[in-house]
Amino acid sequence: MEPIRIAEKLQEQFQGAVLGIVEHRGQISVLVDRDVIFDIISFLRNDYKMNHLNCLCGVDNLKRVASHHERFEVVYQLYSIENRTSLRIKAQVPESDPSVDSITSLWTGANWLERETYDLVGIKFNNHPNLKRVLTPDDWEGHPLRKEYPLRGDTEWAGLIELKKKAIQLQQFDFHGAQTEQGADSDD
Amino acid sequence: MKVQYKPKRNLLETIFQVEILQGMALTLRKLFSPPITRQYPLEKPPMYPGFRGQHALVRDAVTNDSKCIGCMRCATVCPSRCIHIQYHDDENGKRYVDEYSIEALRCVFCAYCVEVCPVGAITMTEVFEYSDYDRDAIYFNKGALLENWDKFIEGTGYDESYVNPFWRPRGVNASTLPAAQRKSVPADWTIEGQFVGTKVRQEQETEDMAPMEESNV
Amino acid sequence: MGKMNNDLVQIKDGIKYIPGASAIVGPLNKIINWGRAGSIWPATFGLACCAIEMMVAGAATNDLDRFGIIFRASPRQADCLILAGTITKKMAPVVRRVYDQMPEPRYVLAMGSCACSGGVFDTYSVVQGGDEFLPVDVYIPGCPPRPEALLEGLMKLQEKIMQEQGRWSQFA
Amino acid sequence: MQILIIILQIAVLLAIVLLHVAYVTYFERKIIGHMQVRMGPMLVGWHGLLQPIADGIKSFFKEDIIPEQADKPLFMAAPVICLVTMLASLAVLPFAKGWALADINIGLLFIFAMSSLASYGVILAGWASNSKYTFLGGLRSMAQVISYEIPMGMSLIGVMMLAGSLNLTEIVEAQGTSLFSIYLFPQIIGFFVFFVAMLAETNRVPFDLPEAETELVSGYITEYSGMRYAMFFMAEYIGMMVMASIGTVCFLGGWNGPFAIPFFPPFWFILKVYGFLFLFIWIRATLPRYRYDQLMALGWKLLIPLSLLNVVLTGLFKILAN
Amino acid sequence: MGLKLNRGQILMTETTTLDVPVSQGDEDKYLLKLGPQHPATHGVLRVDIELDGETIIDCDPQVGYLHRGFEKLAEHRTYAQNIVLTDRLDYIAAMANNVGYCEAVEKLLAIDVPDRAKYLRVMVCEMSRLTGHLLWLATHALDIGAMTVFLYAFRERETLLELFAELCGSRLTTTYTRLGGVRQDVTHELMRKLEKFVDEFPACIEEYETLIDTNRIWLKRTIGVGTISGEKAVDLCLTGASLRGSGVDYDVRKHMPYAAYDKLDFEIPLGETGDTYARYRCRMEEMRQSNFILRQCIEQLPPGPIVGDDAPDLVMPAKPGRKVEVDTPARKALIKLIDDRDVYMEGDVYVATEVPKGELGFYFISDGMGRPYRMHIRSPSFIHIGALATMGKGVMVADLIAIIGTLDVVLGECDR
Repeated sequence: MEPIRIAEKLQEQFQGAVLGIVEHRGQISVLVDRDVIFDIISFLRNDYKMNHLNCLCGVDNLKRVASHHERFEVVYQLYSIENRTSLRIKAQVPESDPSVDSITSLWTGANWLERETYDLVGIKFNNHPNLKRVLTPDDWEGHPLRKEYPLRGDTEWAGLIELKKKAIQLQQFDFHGAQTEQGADSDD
Repeated sequence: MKVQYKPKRNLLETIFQVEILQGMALTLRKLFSPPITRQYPLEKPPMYPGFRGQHALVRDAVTNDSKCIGCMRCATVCPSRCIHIQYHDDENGKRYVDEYSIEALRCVFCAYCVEVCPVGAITMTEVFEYSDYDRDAIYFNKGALLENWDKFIEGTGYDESYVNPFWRPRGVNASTLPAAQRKSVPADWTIEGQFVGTKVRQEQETEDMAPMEESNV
Repeated sequence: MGKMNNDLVQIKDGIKYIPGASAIVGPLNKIINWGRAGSIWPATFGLACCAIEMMVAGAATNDLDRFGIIFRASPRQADCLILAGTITKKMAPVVRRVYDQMPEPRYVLAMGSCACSGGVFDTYSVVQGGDEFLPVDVYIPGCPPRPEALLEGLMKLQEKIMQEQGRWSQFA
Repeated sequence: MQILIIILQIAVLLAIVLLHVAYVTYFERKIIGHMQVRMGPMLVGWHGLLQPIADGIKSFFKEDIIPEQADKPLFMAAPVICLVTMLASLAVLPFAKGWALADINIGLLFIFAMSSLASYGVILAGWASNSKYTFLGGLRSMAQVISYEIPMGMSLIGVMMLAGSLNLTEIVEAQGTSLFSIYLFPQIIGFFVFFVAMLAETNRVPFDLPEAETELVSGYITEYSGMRYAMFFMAEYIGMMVMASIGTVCFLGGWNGPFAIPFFPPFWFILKVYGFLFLFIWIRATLPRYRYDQLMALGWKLLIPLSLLNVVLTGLFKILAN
Repeated sequence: MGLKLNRGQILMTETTTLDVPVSQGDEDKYLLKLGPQHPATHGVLRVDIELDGETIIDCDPQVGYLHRGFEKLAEHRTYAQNIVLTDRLDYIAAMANNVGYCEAVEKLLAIDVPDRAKYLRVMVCEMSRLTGHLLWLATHALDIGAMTVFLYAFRERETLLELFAELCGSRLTTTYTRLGGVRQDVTHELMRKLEKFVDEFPACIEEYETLIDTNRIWLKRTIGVGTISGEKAVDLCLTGASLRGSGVDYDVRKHMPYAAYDKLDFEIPLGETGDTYARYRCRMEEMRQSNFILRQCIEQLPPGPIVGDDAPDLVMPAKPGRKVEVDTPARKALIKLIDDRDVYMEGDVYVATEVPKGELGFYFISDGMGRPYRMHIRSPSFIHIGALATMGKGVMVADLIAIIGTLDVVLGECDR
């Protein structure tokens, strides 16, 4: 079945929740409300055999919020291995409460993708079994893929500051470090 | 397509460990075959034109200086932002490059700078052995980059006519390139002399032959 | 350490010797340095892309074993740490710990742009150069360096070891 | 005077064996290198001949780290136990007729005792280092040694039955009457079991689980550095040589040359030992590694029944022959 | 004198064991943190495992030790500059990443690629598939203890890498593709060498198989280890040979053909049992298929240009087909131009390609500027390591090592 038919079917099925259908370079994306995201995806999975989750990621729309609905977006790229059709679902997530329902009960593999989205974009997933940071250290501050986050980070990670301190402290036990220190001693 | 498994071994093969003995025969054979090792400090690896090694500024035979015109294209395209250029314009609008430095320890060796240079001023040489105890020694300023070029020419026997494939990409129409980059190149670098698939070539030849035969008739 | 200093005479910065002992110490020094230079065992520690070229350097074509270099899995038995790849901030404490676990004398090679200076990854999560928290002995440029370049760096390290004076950690 | 001579003999034996050990590591690197189409040590000395010496010097002058949490006395004792037991078992090996430091009647048993003791060193090393990898390595080693001592001992029972003695010299001499004057052919099952158990006993591939590099970093020696590590290393290689010597003595006719060719007897002995060592190295270059439970299953379910079968067959053979 | 003592003390306060400090848990359980410095973790993966004897009760992989901020960095670089970054993504098969990236950007920006470039892309893709699979075979065999396979596999890999060096000047980080084509044409000599390699390679595969294929130890270590059913594999979002080993027929080259794959003839090997051995067989077959594709490329490479006419310039993200002024004054102005100019259409695409590890997808959002607004990389390794938590439960330590090997992960791509 053509992806556009599926999108239309979705619009029929979830009236009001589908906010728009966009086509770019032949790929169909459906903008939906975040409240029904779990229902929509399980509907697609069960009724249209969209059994392969290609991609799940979060997007920060800060710089193009005018043309879009909400600050954040969660993008689900689905594919049906049997029917060879793909469809993109974009859940709109407001800035005030950045959270959507987790789909880990549909795909075990979505677990880590959701964790990554939480880590880098800061969108929370309800009912997620183990929602913690995955790529950055546990005590990292901020969510790097948000648009206001600078490329080099705004604050230095505490662990690195501590490490540099330790490196200076340990320098005296190093061969070259120890020698310079000895030199300093013998001068006295 | 289902993958094929080798047949299961039978009892006799199990007892006499045939498959293990086969493996051991292979390693024993290799014991007496010549090693493929290249004895590095004595034998250098083969190098090909266009290896992305140490950076160099081509020394212009006429001015004895670099060819750089300070257009900033290389500094702009550099993904790791490791090229720094200082220049000044005189009253006539002519530009003088005062300093051209490459932080080679930050470079990613993509050769984009070579590719975009309109005058063929910067190049990547085939030198790759320049490790050092000191970080500052691998920060090349203009003098060092020109010296790199001298050393490269001296060591490899290339001369001014050295053509880096990134200046003059193989298989690209020469007319689309800036004038400085239209150097003479080996035949198979041009579109006319390029490699064509063996079957495609045969087909072409038979097509070429066919009309001729007809005309003969 | 303090008491030892009285017996030592400093020739120039970093080089000292015990007066009258040079007849024994000199040749011994040479022998020790020769032994060390001839059997540098790096820790098996790959960080990123350069680790692949490091593996190639150990494989048949370049064969690090020719130099007496074999990879040891445990840092306790290693002499040399090859920083082969990008050091991220999350990884940096681990790298330092591996270095701390190595016995003296130990050497550090920074292989490739990322380990030397952060390379193209001038981002929030990458340490801009291994020398921010480790004493790097040899810098090998390249992204990644050819395996031969790594060999050349190791030969540079051997030269450096041969020039050392009195680095006898067992008795220091 | 007697004591002085013995001390001199010990010194000569140790010097020779340690030199051999050093060069066995060199041959291993060279042979494996060439099997893997590379070269092995080349640049330290002519064709890398000084490589073991460089390694030794380096290890000796390396810093000796004792982890703070380690059990210090045991941590320091473990490598010594390994090395000393292995060296002690050298004493009973007959390199030629009458060329044994101690020609005792229970030679075989003594070697078994010593090789079991050496595994205490391994276990202590694993435990005393107070690290997870070493602990796992020590445990694996313990289980492995216990399960493989049995088939190893049983596989040699056949030899003992045929020779009627535990004395190594007598075992060699008893082989004179056998086919090709070696016990390999009458004891082929025993030899197979012995060979597999020998690999396991010396922690060689495919049974190198206690120090499996890709699983347990370096197993029980993970925390050892410098000279202590070198001691384990030497102990391992002396262990290999001792095991190879037992194989030579019990199955290959010791110092006797083939077809009774008269020649300097220790030459044949050493040649046969090196044959075994080459086999060790060859197998290391070829085979993957067993998993822990598979190793146990192989030992208990295959080797022990096989060795029992061997004992029964040998007994029948003896009765029929008489 | 004091050197030894002092250093020991400082070490003690930091860590008690070789590894990351360990919390005190149950007495029966034994917590082991494999990595990040561990010979079998293929880089900097850390796996926290809870042991009961040698059996793993709980397995929790930890990644991020190579998180370099790719996606953030890509938003600050132009489309052309990002090709350089993709080299460092899956550094074992950089060519395949280059191709994947360029296919995605070309779809996003509607740039045409000439036929010859498409064939060249397929060719380098398959070459890099071979390098990827050879490295997988080498490390997988080394993990299981067969060290010689490692060196034999690297021997052939070296030939391929030298071919890469001849083609584009670098062995590993190739930066070979360009938006709208490829950077360099092949030479006659290169193709001769490649043809020789293609002729000889099947014999080399035979050689590896002699060593391990029917070896009883190898069979014992791989058959029945890390078994996953087809359904479970889809549930875990596995792709590549890890999925096909379980019998699910999904290969992006067939399902969504890109470059010239629709014109070439090849088959997708499928396993049945879904265990480590099936995946091993799948990858070995894939190598044969890749070799076959390479031969077809040599035969069918069409003549023509290697870069399309509307390929954008490297420096300026100009409108397709627009001529670029060479002597634009200064860099600042250039950068401003790049930022300001409204050159491309807004929109988003997701394009997947088949790399040696599995399905590599690029999700792009363009807001019309010269740089991607958002680039998300669907990296197969990340998802495979996620699956390790499920697959690693209830097996033995040695099996976990085998499973990490069979999933074929590379941390550069996983952590990005």
